[in-house]
Amino acid sequence: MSVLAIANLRVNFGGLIALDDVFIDVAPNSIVGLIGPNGAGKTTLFNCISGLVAPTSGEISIHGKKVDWPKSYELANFEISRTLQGVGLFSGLSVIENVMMGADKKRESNFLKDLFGLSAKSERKLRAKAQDALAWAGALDLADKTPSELTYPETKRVSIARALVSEPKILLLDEPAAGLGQDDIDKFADLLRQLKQRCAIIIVEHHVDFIGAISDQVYVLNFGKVIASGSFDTVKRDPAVLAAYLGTSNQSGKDQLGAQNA
Amino acid sequence: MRNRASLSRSPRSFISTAAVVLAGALALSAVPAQGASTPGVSATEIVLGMQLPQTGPASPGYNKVDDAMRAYFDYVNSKGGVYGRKITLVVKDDTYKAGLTVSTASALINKDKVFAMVGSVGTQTHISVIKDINRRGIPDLFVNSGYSGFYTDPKKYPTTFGALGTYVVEAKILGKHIKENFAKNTVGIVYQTDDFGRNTVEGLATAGVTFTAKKTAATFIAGTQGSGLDAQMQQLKDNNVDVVVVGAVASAFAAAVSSANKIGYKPAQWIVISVGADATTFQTILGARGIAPAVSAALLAGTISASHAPSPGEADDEFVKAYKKINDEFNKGPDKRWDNNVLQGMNIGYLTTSALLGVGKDLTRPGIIKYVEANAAKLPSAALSPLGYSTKTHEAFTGFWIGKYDATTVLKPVDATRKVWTTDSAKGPVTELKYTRPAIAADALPKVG
Amino acid sequence: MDTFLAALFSGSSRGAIYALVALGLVIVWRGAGILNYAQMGQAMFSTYIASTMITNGNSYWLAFVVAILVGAVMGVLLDILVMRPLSNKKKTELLSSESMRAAIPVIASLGILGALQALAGIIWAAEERGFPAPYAQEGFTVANNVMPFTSFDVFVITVVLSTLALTSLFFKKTGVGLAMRATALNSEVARLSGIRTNFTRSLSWAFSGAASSLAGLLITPTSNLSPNTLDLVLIIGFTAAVVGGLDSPAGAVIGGFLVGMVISFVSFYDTPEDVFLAILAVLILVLIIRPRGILGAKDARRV
Amino acid sequence: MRAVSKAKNHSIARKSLRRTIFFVAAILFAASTFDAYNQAQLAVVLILFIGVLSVTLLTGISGQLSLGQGALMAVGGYCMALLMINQNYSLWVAIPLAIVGSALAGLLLGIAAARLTGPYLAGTTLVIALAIPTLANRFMSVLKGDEGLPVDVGYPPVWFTNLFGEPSYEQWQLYVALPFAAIALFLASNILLSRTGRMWRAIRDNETAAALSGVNFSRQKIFVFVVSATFAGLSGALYGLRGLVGPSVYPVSLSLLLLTAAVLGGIRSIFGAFIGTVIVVFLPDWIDAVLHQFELSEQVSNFMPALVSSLLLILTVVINPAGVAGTHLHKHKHK
Amino acid sequence: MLEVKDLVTSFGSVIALDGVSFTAQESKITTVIGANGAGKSTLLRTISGLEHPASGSITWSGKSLIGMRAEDIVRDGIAHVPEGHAVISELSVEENISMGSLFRLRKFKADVQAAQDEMFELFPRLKERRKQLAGTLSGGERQMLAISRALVSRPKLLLLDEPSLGLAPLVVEQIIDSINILCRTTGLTVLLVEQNANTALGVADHGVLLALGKVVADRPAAELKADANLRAAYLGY
Repeated sequence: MSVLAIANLRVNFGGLIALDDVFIDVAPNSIVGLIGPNGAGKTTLFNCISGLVAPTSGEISIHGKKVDWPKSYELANFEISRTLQGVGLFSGLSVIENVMMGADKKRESNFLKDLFGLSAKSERKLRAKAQDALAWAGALDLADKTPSELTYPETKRVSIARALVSEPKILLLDEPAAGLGQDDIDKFADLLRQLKQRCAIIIVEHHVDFIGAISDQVYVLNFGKVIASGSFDTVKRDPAVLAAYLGTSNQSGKDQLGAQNA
Repeated sequence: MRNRASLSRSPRSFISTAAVVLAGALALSAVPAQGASTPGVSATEIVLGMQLPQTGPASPGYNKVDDAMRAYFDYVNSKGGVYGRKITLVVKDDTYKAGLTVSTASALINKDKVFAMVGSVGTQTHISVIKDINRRGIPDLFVNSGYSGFYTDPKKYPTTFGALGTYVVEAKILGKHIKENFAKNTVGIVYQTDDFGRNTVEGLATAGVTFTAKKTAATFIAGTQGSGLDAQMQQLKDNNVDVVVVGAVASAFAAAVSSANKIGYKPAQWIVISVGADATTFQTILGARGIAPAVSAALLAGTISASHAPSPGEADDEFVKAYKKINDEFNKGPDKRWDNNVLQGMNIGYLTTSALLGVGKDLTRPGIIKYVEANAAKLPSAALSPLGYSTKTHEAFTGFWIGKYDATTVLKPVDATRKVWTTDSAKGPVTELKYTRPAIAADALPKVG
Repeated sequence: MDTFLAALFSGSSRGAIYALVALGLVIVWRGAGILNYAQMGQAMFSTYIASTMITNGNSYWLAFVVAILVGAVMGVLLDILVMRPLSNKKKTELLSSESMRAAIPVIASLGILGALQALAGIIWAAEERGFPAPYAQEGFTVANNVMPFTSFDVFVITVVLSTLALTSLFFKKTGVGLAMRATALNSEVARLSGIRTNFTRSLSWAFSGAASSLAGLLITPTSNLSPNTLDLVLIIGFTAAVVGGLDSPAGAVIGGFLVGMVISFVSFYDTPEDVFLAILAVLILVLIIRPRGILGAKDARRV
Repeated sequence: MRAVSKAKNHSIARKSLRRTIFFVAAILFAASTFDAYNQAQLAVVLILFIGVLSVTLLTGISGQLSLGQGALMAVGGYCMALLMINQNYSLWVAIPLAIVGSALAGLLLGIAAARLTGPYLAGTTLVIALAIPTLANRFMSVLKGDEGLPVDVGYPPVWFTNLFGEPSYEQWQLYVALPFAAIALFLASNILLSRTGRMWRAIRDNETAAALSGVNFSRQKIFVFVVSATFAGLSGALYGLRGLVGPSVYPVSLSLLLLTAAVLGGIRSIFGAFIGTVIVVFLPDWIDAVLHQFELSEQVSNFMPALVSSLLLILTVVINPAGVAGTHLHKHKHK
Repeated sequence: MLEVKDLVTSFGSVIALDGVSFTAQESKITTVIGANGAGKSTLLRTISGLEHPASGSITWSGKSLIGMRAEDIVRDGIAHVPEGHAVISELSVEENISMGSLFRLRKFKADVQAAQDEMFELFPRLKERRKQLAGTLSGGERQMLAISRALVSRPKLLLLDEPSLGLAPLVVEQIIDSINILCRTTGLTVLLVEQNANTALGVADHGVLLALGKVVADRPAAELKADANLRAAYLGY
């Protein structure tokens, strides 16, 4: 049984077809990589899953159940968590508050409690959870800083802590490695392998090597279509993929493939 | 790290601390009862307060009243003041926003420690403070509002006295005139949607006037009307109205005449409530629109209005002559051109001085209230009727005469000799008033007491 | 029938002026992404200058030209002294949130409006005054009926329509106009094309200042001049701009005439008192049915 | 895996209470040193402070710019006045009911506003601020048109005079306003210190990210309007209690005054809201005190406060948009 | 010659360019390649004045560009075609093209007209659509339009950012060919940023490999193309 399955997904922007007959299937505790050239539709696919873009047609099943496409604020209910490209931290919230925003899955406080200042207990719980997540992401010492005071790798860590703090079953990571140094990328790969024990992960990433190193399954998108899927090793030999990446027509793509293998 | 001690304190100790602080502060802040001396009065000075819209959309015209009053007081002071005391007038601008009036009143009462309020302008704004002023026993003299609600129940507002005839009285008197002279005509009205406009409509209705068309001049007073009075005039024209009554301020009257002019609408008769019939304002506004004084005078000519005082244009009236002279010499305001507003300001200055002289050297707040209420007859002024103050009412002038503007923008009586009519703010009949105004002294100072 | 024609005439001459005001708002909105609430404050100020010139014996037309120039100069000053420093401000934590960055220029323009009104009060007192019309305000006779449509109204409509036509020609046919449009649509591409966007942006401000000053000159002859009298005109202009589409100059013109008609018909057939409520109703209706206005661009919200 | 939580056990209510008590004590102390006029002005500060808090919550915290808070104040004022005059309710009953009324108005406004952003929202609320007061004339028989509905704080009850002595009218105004201002401060502080405030700030900073954190931001934005309207309604009711509830009490300029105060003081902070209110209320007096030394015409001195506060507003926005209180205060550090 | 030395550009705490140095020879195509997020676009944006560097120097024909505004840099003969077919979709094809030559219009009226005609010659498809709004064009046509807009300013140096982005391979080929011809025939200097390394290295004379804001290789294009290790390490395939 897959935790997340999408079939026949189609998205139109005006006249433009952004996604066409896209499918994806995510097994529990696996890492699925989405790759493809710029503009291939990877982020649009993420946006569909997370309710930021309304699909024109298509089905989605979450945890084996066919459901309506979730609204973005319902994601947490489906135990799905997502990071945003370009981080998307709340600039006016401290780091720990940012993480706390992601933590409050169960809504332990309500407005009335908050109004009368009676939500200290749930706040404490949230804070503890957020601290755990920060500690786990190695960012506990940043707790009281504001996002503007962080370095780029630090903001990445915070955004991952924010995504993880709700203990999701499905984690969507949008270009998590962009802008990270090789050291950080290696550390991050380790982190993801650990994380795999707890949830399924879908990653959009340009860094093909990185995807190759960690993914159980890879989907390659180009011009809004899935042009290949399977393990990284099989996918990377696919002529259509090479053509997409090397930017030549199919015939010359084959030539270059040969040249590369030689 | 925070102070642990403060963190571990129990809530109860907080509340008790708060209570102690509260009680202590209250004890500290209790102000001693008012002293024996009368506020605003010293051996050398009497401080009076006034609030009015000096700026903002509602200010035009009215903002000349205070300058005229001050000019008269300065004249009195130049003659040695009242029993050696100089009169100081403190003026606050409330921009015609009632929320602000409460603050300016508080400033006058508490900061400037005025002895009395004199000549305050505005109905809505005065409503917001009248109760407080009365509760404090502060004399609230010669209020520039024709709203009868302020004056007809002295038990409710014992310290408040008016300086105008009420809108209802004036409307009833004009209404009688309309009934008698324009019975065969179609009458329409354009009025302001506030107490002034509505009281006017009410008064005219009491007098038995029926309207073919009743049009509001919208919130003209707020200075926010978009297109003059085009729509209203068109509708009056469509209804073949040939007698147009205007119950609105002077700028609205000017706008109505321009709008009517524009559509070639020439009603047989314009009838304008005194507030709106100020010739100077009328001509100034039209003048700035490029209409020559001669033309605007012609537009005004024939308009019927009422007045409790002589027209500012009556150059040989002795009060007008005296006031005009003082105005020329003492008025330091930005616009001291002689008009209804200046005349009214001068007259309030004169009346105030009369009252202060009448009470005598021993000036107290209850004293002046009692004096004014009981001695209305001893307080003559430029007005052509006596003050109507009594224990039953604090309405000022219940007498109006009806006039028609001539070609030189002077309001001339419609009758061969000036007839003054009187009535009350309720349903009473309109009767003729016989009153001979006492002459003004050579030095233009009231001779009372 | 008379009333209907009267309302139609009144609505068209008023609508022309509102169209001008809306156009001024739209040009700055497109050029600088700012809704300038101070616009009619600038117009009020320049109309006062014209009024003072006329009272001092200068010709109406000289005052007319000077007021429009003053309006343009004030627009430029506003841009250089307040709005440009604001947009060049470093993104502090406060300014990093989108909503705050949008709010700050609005607040600044309200401050400018307040300052201009206070200044006008200090210089010219609060006294309400009239403002002359260059042509007679006496209606034409149509079928033995005098209509509320005067030579001055003809002047207003002619001036406004020719201004709108010239503006449209200027934007369509001239290089500077193209540069201004390019700056408004995509300032980065404009800069990369060698267009001095600071200059073109200031030019938008000048344009809008001149247009609103013209509106001020045309509207005050029928509604007197005081520091506050033009406030309502701005609100109506805003409604017109939103009705037409905030980013569409052509929409502003349509919106202006439409709102002018609504106001006129409400005044003639109901009562002028309901004008505010009618404006509110129109605004809310448009925002619900067509949030981007009649000619506004589609909401291209991307994530 | 679990890191040991180092958070101090401290109650949000207690922290807010501490702020509130400090606030009340400071006000009472200030009042004790003030003359009657300044006590009355201080009462105005307390009343408008609540209104400014509504701007702080709406604009500073949740990022929605409204220029029509004065209209919501009017709703609160009219509800209260109608209940006091027609139903003879005491103000202690009428005010809470008035708050409910303004909350309903806030709900309607919020539903309309939820679709709007930036200049659209600002402009629409401005039109509302202008249009709502004209209802007073539209429904003349109930709302009494321009004359309005006169109400006031009345006299202190016997137990109060027995306990604390007879207060002056100004003091009584102050004592009526103080508990409400204290409650408003307490509640606003609670909101800001807990999840709700954090959620609103998150919406302000990044709607998408907030939605991904499970926040239904369009519903929350409406809700902020409701909460903000209750604050505005309370402020409007108390403002009306100074003597009159009428259109001229809640003009458009009142809405702009609230915004000015919030920006001058610091749009994101409760402390800033208070400082800003103090500035706008006392500024005319301060300017008066300074100008007194010069021989200026009425014309100049009348317009000076408006000129100075407008210039202050522009300068604040251009130089230091965070206002007097700055930005550091809304970083709720928990040590 | 374009000379970039120790260039550092950062956005807040994010350092995008970390001491970049290289030179681009006149009348040659130099390509800057690297993975996403390596800083390629930032490099071009810093050269064209859209971003301001924290430190370092950029000189073009001996003149320093530091501190100059983008609109003035264009006037010195440097044209930038940013990422993502940067045209103004609400303007017509003609308007988009003429926009690029507005600043030359007063002095070189005849030349401007000639330059515009040349563009229509270079990309005949644009000529067919000259009255159409740019927004109605296909991706490839838009890219052509963006390049035309840059070329009508008669640049000496063309900064080209990912012209292949989102385009079909055949179109990419066509565009790259045009650039190549232009460079060879008119002596235009080209700085080409590409994610699509093979295509770029195929036409370029010289290649600069960027990773994490640093230059990791600066060699003749052919050499770079042959280095499989380098490619595997930095480009991921």
